[in-house]
Amino acid sequence: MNTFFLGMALFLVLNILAGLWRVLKGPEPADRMVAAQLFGTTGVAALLLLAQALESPVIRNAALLFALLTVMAVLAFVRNTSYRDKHNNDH
Amino acid sequence: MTINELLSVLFCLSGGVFFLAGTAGLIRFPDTYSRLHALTKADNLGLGFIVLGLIFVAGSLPETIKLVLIWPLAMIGSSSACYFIANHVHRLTRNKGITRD
Amino acid sequence: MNLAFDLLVGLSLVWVAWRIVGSRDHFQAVVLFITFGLILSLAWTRLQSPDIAIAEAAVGAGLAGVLFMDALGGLSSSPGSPRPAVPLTLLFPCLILASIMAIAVLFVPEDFLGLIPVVHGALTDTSLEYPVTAVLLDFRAYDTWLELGVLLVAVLGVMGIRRIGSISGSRLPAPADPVGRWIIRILLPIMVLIGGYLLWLGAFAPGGAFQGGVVLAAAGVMLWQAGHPSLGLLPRLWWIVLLFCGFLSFLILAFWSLFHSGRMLAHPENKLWILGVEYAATISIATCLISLVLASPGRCRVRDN
Amino acid sequence: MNSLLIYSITATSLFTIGLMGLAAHPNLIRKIISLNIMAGGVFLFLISLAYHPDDPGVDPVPQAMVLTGIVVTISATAFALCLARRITEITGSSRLEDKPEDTDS
Repeated sequence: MNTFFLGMALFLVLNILAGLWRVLKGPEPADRMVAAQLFGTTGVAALLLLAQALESPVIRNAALLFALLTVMAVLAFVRNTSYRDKHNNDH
Repeated sequence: MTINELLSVLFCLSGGVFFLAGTAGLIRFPDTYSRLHALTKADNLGLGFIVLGLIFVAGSLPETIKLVLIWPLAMIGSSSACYFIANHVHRLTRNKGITRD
Repeated sequence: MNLAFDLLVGLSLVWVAWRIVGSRDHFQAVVLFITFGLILSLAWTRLQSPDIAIAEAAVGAGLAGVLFMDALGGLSSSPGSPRPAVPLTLLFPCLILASIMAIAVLFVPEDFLGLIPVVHGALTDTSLEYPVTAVLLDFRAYDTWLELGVLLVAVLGVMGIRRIGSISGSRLPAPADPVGRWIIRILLPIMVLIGGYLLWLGAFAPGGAFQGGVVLAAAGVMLWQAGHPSLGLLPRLWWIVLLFCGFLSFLILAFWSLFHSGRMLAHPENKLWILGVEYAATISIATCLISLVLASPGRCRVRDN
Repeated sequence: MNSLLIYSITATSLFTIGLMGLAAHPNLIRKIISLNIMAGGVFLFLISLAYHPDDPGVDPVPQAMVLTGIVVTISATAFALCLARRITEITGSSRLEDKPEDTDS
């Protein structure tokens, strides 16, 4: 049973690796950011599966934190790029 | 294998299918707006199914509550991130003078 | 299956690191670095170090992302260099170094137990039940004390570079739109709750001052991102008190135990002492990290020629 | 071939890759990211030595060291980024070139 959960976690890591193609290819920064946010969700699921597979329930706290915090990078990204655009338009 | 474990395996596998669909969408969809669907729909459903599957084997009640809490939080996070990114892309294209419906 | 998972995580860590170093686009490198933190926290989980996975989750996903994104916005966005990112003359010495270190790893004895027996033997002397917290706050209290000192030095350095005396006048980001305010209103109480929960958990399970402090810091930074001054609201004196309280509480503990038992930072008899120091350290860690993030954006006040 | 070996070799590779990036990139942000990768390698090495899959569990001393290390790394990163901003403000460029340009202005 634990092997099954570990296998599912491995499958999710493979998903993240496949999604990295979009980060590399990207054309716009926004596309890369979408991929990063998607990895956040996938990582939460992988951490939950690992918590079950390795029988250490405290890992769920880490998953909870990832679910809460991945949006912070997006907030910073949106704020800074829009600031830079405004700055460029001024000059 | 008990019925709980069987249900858990079933739900986790269907969650995996949705994650696979999300990754395929991220890679194959043509533009940023459509790629956001992969983020907000497919992956959140996948996470929901995996949480549902893990509830059957979670054991104690506090752990179950924590598991159930994670899903709506992740949904709030990714849906608002989707809104921010879409808003940002829309503003950028408008500033460049490109109209896109 | 364990071995397959380890191999996959190890290989993807190396590959992502290689892409971070090799990519031309700075933004791409930052996004890859956030992903790197995610995979690294999977590795911490696999190595049964939940403390580090929690800290990495808060630092890697929250604070580091914000810091690097801010830096990308602030520094000039010059396109990457046209020449190959890594010159070949550098590749060979690095390959030699890597192989030397990899060979050295092979000579680590299989039954190397490290300090496990010592720590578990001494655990009965302290009032804490969880070994990592006991090491941090009791056995190696000097480390934690000086670590708080390092944080203070970093804050003082940033203040010195920015030529500002407090964070109350620091530049606010543009107020977030209604959606941003709404999610922050929902997420913030939960983050503060989790920070406190981790702090409370530290006495007997993975958690403690560092994890709690980092989560509280992330909460403060998120509040600031919504256009609220967060810690900048505090009067300067209170801000200084919060910055220094962790360091000072260790100092007081050191002198108190020096007068009572003749040794600095000896085992305190009372659990209340340790808890007080832990809480003060948490507040200081959170305040220092928030100040570091809040003070960095914008231009310097004084420009010298 | 066991987990200890996999993770320690990964850690040494990460350290070397980070070192290479630190030396190769003229841009300051990239140098700081490379330093962070090096720190990740060091942490991974310490924890892979602390990990014992059998009964004694995980060594708490390296775990405590890495925990403090993560917090120190993020504060050092914030400080370094602040320095990088200052350098950009003074020299007008966020790159450290081999041949220093004329910065008379």
